[in-house]
Amino acid sequence: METFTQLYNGPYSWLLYVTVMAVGGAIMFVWAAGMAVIWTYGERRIAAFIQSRLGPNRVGPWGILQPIADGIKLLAKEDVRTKVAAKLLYNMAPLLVFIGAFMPFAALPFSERWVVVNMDIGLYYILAFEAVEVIGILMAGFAPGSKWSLYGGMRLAAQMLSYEVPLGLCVMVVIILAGSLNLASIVEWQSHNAWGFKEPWILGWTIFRSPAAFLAFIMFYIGGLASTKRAPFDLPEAESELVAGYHTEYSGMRFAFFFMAEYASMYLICGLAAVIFLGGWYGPIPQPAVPEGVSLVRRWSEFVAAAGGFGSLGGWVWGSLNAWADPLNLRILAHEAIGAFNMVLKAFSLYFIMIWARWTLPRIRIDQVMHLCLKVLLPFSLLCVILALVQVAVF
Amino acid sequence: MTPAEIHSRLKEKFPSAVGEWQEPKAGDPCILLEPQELHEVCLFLKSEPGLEFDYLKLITGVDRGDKLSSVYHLYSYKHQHALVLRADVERAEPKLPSVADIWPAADWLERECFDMLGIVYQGHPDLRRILLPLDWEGYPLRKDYKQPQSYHGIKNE
Amino acid sequence: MNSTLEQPESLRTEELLVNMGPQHPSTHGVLRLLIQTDGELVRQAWPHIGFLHRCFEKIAESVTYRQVVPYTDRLDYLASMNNALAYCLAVEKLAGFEVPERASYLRIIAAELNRIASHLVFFGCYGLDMGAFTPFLYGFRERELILSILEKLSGGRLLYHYPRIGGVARDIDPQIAAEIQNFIKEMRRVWPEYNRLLSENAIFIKRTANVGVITKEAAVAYGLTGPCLRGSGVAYDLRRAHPYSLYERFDFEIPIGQGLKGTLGDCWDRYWVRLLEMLESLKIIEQALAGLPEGQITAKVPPVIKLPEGEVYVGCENPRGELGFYIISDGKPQALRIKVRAPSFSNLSITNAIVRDVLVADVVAIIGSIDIVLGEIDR
Amino acid sequence: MANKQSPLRQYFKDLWNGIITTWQGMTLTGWYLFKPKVTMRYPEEKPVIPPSHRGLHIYEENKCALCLGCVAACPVDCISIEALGKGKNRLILKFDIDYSKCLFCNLCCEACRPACLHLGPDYDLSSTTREGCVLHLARVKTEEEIEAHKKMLAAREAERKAKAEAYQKELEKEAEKEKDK
Repeated sequence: METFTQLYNGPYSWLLYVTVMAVGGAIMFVWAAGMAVIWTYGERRIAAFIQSRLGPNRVGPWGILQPIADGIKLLAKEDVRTKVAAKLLYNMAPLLVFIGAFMPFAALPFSERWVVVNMDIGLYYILAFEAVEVIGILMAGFAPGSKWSLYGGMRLAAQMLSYEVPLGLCVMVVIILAGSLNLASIVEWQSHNAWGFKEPWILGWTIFRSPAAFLAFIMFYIGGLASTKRAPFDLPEAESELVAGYHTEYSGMRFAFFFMAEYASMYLICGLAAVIFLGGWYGPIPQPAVPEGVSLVRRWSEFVAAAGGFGSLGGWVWGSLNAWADPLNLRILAHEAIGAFNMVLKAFSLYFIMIWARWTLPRIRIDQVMHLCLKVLLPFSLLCVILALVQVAVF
Repeated sequence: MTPAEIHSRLKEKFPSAVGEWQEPKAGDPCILLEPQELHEVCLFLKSEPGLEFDYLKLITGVDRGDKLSSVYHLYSYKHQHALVLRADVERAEPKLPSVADIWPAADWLERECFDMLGIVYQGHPDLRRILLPLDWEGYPLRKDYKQPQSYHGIKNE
Repeated sequence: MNSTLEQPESLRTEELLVNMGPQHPSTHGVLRLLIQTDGELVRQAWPHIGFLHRCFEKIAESVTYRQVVPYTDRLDYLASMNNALAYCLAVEKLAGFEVPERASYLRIIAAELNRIASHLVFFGCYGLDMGAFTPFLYGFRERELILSILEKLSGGRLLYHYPRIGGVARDIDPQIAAEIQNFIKEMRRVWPEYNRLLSENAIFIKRTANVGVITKEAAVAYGLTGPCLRGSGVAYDLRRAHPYSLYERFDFEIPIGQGLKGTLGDCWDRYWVRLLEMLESLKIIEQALAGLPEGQITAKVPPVIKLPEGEVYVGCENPRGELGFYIISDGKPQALRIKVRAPSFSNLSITNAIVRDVLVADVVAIIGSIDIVLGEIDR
Repeated sequence: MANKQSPLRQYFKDLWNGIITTWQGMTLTGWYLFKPKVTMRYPEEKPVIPPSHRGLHIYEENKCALCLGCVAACPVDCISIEALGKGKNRLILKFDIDYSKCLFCNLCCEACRPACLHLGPDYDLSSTTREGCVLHLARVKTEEEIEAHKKMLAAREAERKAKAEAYQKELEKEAEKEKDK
């Protein structure tokens, strides 16, 4: 286990640490916000194609600039606030929701080395921050003083909190099987020794390792749909019942925050499912092998140190150039890039299915949502946990 | 049963309330009723075996100049026959017994007649305006109705 | 619970009065529903109507009989053909005009096409009410075919003004007939897809079956007609019970609710009756096209229509139920009174009786299944 | 119906139904994902307007007999006509249709005996002002034209009057002659 502080023990270690963290954070922020940009366009296009129409095709070639136009529109929109709104809560709610959706990205990896913080309790951290969103949305439901918002908020609180339980139990199955809360080690576990193979390719994925995990994956996905408020569980913002649910009274950028948060947390659920059930960056495209325990940043810093250290410009430039020319570095880069591609491919496939389902299925009623959670998902996920325990104990 | 047969049967039962049979020159025949006994007649029509008018199609208020009339279109699913009743009331005091307790369908239909012509159906559970705003003045479908010049500051033209 | 625990005074629960509409996504226009809710439970709902009142009946007293026809198009704007047909039949009955057979056949073709179009809108909107967006677009995709056929036939896409007093406005040509045949084929192909997508969907059934049950007795008592009545199991269709405009010549069935997925008279039954009716309408159109007689398309009608003194009521089976026109004439070129029996008006009046102790989502399901058009409720 | 089965069986049946019908729906929408689309890119591709379409009016001024049949037939009084003279000697100064009122019902065109008014294929009707909704279908006449027409009318009127007077005089003369006799 390595952290960035151990990377370089020179006088500039803190600088390196801060820089790397800031760059990583910025990349993840852009990625999280980019989800809304990519997938509003994607969703509208997919929805249109499903519905035998063309979808956005005006702004830019094939309409790909549509999300940017939407963003500008939202920025330019008047910020309307109801008279009776509780100001502090009203203003805070979108931010809190966005924070709740964005923070977990810190622990969500692209690939083995491309992760902002590789936490030992990554899984726990992600699930915990998912729950922060609930508070924000409850505030959003309560603050504007609109009855429809209140309904949306209350529905969401009931729905998200109850679905946390089966969601957690499904994750528990993976934890039991893999024996770790660390996302990297869960993927590591998936890439070795399954069904008698040393390199099992996709057979090593959690869902293929145990029937319990397969079932848990499906239930995790359904629970994920519910906790990201996606159809058929989009009751908190059911437009035909509650107008727009908890964000009825929000406009402009405040609404955009909710919007981005929704799309970001969808990626979160899909990404998490991809990591813990579908092998993360491992497979289907095989990665070139690299030795254990090497790190791009460390190797780069070694190259810089060899070329004159961080104190001199020559060290920076020559070191970086030498690092680029090094075959092992390129190999690691390819390894990471292919891993990231695998990861994003899986997450986006799951994302696509979410959208596909949304444009197919009718909405479930609130009591049926609870029925599904408490009477279907909960017992079955408990069953999965027991099965997983038996599997671990016996085999 | 034809309307004429129904009329004779009604006449037998309610000699004072039911008007004389008139063969129409064109269109549908219509049975004239005394407004006071309208409720009893309707109850009879609904419950009497052989008649059983269970479906109230329509209640129409008509301004005939000197009198306002309320016209009832009835139908029986069982016997597949229809009937038109008409009760005329004085313009000055347009009061009629409500039939909303016999046919729940009459609830809204009577409210509409009240709204448009000002016929008051006594015994109606909730006689309010239905199409127009509650504070509207006058009854628009009366022939002597004058269009207001403005409504809450919204000018006409 | 411990009875000694006192509730603090500041803590209290109350029932919420919520305005659903007039601007609400699922009130199909400008219906305002005042709902009294206890949490997610709706205790009662009071419909408030009149936001779209256009004084049709007052206007009809001041224009000539011929000029009323375009106004009738605007009553139930999803089924203009059927409205105008009902009105023309009423005038013709009182005046004693003989409509040529060809005109009657053309009217039936147009009216049945319009019925399918109207039911397609219902299908789509009901899917939308239930949260499924795609059926809406699929329904409108097929409706578009009908609209383009009717546009070729009558010149309008929504408000046709096609049936006229004494006949119809335009004759059909072979190209339109071929297009109608194509449409029938296409409709028969996509109809099972609708079921695959929505009717048989488990979520949809869960949402609609056993919800908003209207018993036979209640349906009759509140004067419900059309699919709402047939959904409750009463096999009453004016086209069969009192055939008008040569409907007696056609062979078709009257689908009624059977409680297939839940209770008799629930939302799913009403929905299913409408879907089956589309197939029956296709049958009628096929037969009408096959047996279309030659001849005139309009009767000899004087330039100024004066009806004899008297009154007439003619009811027609509209997509939404019995649309009746009650015309009282005093011999002048204008009517003394034209009263519309709007099917949606009576159908909606049952709302308060069936929306009791249901969930908010069910209110949407129930209102949607009644399939109201505010244009004819408010007139 | 549902009561006949045991709750457990019903539970699993519901579950199974849910999975199967969801699968059915998803395959259908998935299939349509790759099918050709039905909508068109409107301003680039325009729909074919059938000849029967009832759009904006087409008015043939030279054919108009000024019979005012259209005005009488219109249910909403959206046509307003102003003209100098009558019959053959008319000069139509104004033929306005208020499209904020027009129903596109075709009654005016049917009432038009010389068949000079039609509903054409133009469907682009938008306007941002009330005034913009009123279309002036008659050719705009110049001042001179109006003056000339007025003069012409006056001349004709004078001619007619002169003729009438002459006729009257003749009548009187004849009457006098008869008296004389």
